[in-house]
Amino acid sequence: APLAELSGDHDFQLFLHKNLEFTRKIRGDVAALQRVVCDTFQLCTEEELQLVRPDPPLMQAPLDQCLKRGFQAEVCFSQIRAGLHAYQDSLGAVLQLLPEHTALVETLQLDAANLSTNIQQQMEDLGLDTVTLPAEHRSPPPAFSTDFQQQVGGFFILANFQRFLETAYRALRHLAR
Amino acid sequence: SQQSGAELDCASVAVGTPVVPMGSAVTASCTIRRERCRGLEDGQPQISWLLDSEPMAGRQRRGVGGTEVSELSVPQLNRPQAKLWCCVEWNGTKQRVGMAEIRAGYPPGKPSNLSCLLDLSDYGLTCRWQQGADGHLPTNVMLKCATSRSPAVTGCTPPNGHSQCTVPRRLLQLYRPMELWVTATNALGTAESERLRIDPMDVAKLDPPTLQSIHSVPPQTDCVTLTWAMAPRNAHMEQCCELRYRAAEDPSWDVVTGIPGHAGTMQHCKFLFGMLYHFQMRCRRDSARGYWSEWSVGRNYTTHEKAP
Amino acid sequence: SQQSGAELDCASVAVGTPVVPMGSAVTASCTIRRERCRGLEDGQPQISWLLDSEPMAGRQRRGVGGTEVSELSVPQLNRPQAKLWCCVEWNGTKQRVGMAEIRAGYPPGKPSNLSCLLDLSDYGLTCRWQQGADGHLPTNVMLKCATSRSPAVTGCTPPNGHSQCTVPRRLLQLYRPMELWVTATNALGTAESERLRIDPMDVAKLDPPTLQSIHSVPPQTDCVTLTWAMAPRNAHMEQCCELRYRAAEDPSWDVVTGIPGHAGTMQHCKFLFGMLYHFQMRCRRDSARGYWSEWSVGRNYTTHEKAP
Repeated sequence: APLAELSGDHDFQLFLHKNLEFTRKIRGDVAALQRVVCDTFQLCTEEELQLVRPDPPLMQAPLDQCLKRGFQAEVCFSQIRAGLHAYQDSLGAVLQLLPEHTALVETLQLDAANLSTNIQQQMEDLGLDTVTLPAEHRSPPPAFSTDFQQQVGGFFILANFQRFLETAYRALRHLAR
Repeated sequence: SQQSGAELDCASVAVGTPVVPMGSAVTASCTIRRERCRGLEDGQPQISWLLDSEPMAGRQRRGVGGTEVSELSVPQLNRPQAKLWCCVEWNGTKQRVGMAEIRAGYPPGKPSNLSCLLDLSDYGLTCRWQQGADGHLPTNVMLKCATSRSPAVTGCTPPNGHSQCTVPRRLLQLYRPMELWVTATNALGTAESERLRIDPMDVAKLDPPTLQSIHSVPPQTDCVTLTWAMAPRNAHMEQCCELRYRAAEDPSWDVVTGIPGHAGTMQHCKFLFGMLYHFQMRCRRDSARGYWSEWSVGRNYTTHEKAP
Repeated sequence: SQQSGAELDCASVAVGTPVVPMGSAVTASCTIRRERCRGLEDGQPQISWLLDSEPMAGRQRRGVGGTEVSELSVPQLNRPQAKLWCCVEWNGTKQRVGMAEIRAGYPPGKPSNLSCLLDLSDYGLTCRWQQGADGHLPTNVMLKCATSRSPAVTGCTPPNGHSQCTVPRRLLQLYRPMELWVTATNALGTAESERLRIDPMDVAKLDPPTLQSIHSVPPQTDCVTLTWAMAPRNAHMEQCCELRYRAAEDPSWDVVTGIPGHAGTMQHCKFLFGMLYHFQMRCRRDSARGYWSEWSVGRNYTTHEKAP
């Protein structure tokens, strides 16, 4: 749907306003977990880990459709939902890495699921095409052969998720009045 | 009628309906199988009844297969709970040979005043309500909740006798309207409260801000600048805040409303010179449906003396 | 040596022994497989080390199969826990490519002062002890218990950092001697406490008796008769009790010992006339190895005036 039409819709603006806040909350929780990984494993900046960056990258969650000028809300939202769905699964690796922070990681997974559902329901309200993502048979989190690999893997999952959320946030803000 | 004794027993008591509206009649029958009652073989058993400890007379007749049957009708059961004892005379004593529990009460009253609050420490949604009139019967009370699009109804069960319970985070959908209502069910019926339609985030209880600094601006005016920090746990939320202040001896507070939380600083004037003032601030979600946070920790400041 | 990196990684760090006595040397080696490190293909990698954040230099040499190896020796590890980072210079930055955790500490100290108490509410045996010197290493502490005849060793594990835990009733053998001891195990060794040999019932914590009546016997003498009831929960146990009394203003107590619990009554003399006295009683198992119950609820009594 052309952006012009959407941006005037009151419900859509309320949806954007609420889910911008929700995304800020999720980003805050991801940042908290990144601080835990830094404090616990001394893994703090990407610049120092270029040679051990997982290859292929752990997470395939492209948001290219949301970066285009005048992007299609429908396509961008679908990419955001697919990414949230994938991160829900890969956060399982962070669960194994940080057992004492299970509550916070599980909250993140719940929030990612809620945000995806909120976007899906809003798309349905707007009459946009939506895909119902499989809730039951989830893909298992990535596995690692050494503690160090697991720590680095956890570090990059959180770093990539934070970057993913920043892009998604900018896309939602672009649509908000 | 509800058979309330195994067929092989000495006696079995059957009650019309074990739970009746208060003051209604209760009918029951007691069937004696003489051959199953040890020591009762010969002669015709004299059947009598006890309502708890109150003797009652039934109409006795011969039943099928050599049994004796007594029919009892209690015109008005006026107590919530009673035991109907079937007795038989034996060796000059009244032997209790069968029993049935009967209850009387009312359908549950309608629960009301449902309100909910989201606790940001665990994102549990705690709801409270006022219980309806007591039905004097075992009553199942449940808080039910459903997200807008999914048919699944979940919720929570209050601990016995309490009128509140907490829906855990995993059953909530944040930032979308949900429906919540209370149901009370007993043997005589079900009652439902009004439905509350809220986004859990709109009823979040916020942590108070922290007043950081207060000083005059600039020294000659009657104005003061305050700075504050939002509570980390709700820093991602847009909030509107209120400032209250009062001179030390003055019992009443002045209140400044509509302060945008994220500004982090404000200026306010018309303060008296050389006066000690107490300051406190509180915030809530700018959707104005949520709860005010507690007042922040107080902070004092003495305005400067008037320049000569 | 303990391989701590998969063979397919850009780097793998191997440590002699990951846990050493405090102040001992630690040796490690880092093997770089250039082809596995994205973007490191050309030139010889410069390997360096970080002990947590402290730079350290290793001896670098060519390894088998085109790998580069750096050997590091930390002469004295004086901190309980550290991360050994293997780094490689790349594009003017120090890249972390491998890590191994190393620890230094002591064998666990010997736990001491083991004592146990049987709680009559659930017949759980709660034991407390004093932890030995801290070994600065992850330590597994367990209370072990064995009944005299059976080889099976059971017990309980204290919650993290606590020095007490409760052996549940189902693992106890009442009225028979059992052996209890504490073990502490870490990577550098194991320590065991002295063995406590007790019958759980001998260390039961009794409920206090209830003083029922106090009165003069007969009016002219300076004697008083007391009656009491044993606590229901330990009424089946033979107990010996103590009575203490003091005049209202007098801070110090007089104590009467060796009172047979089940007597239920006793007489005691040499009380002053017309004086208000406070009385309390406590009991313990007559095997005298158990714990005194709390003092009973106090009871007051004013002795009669001296006859004129």
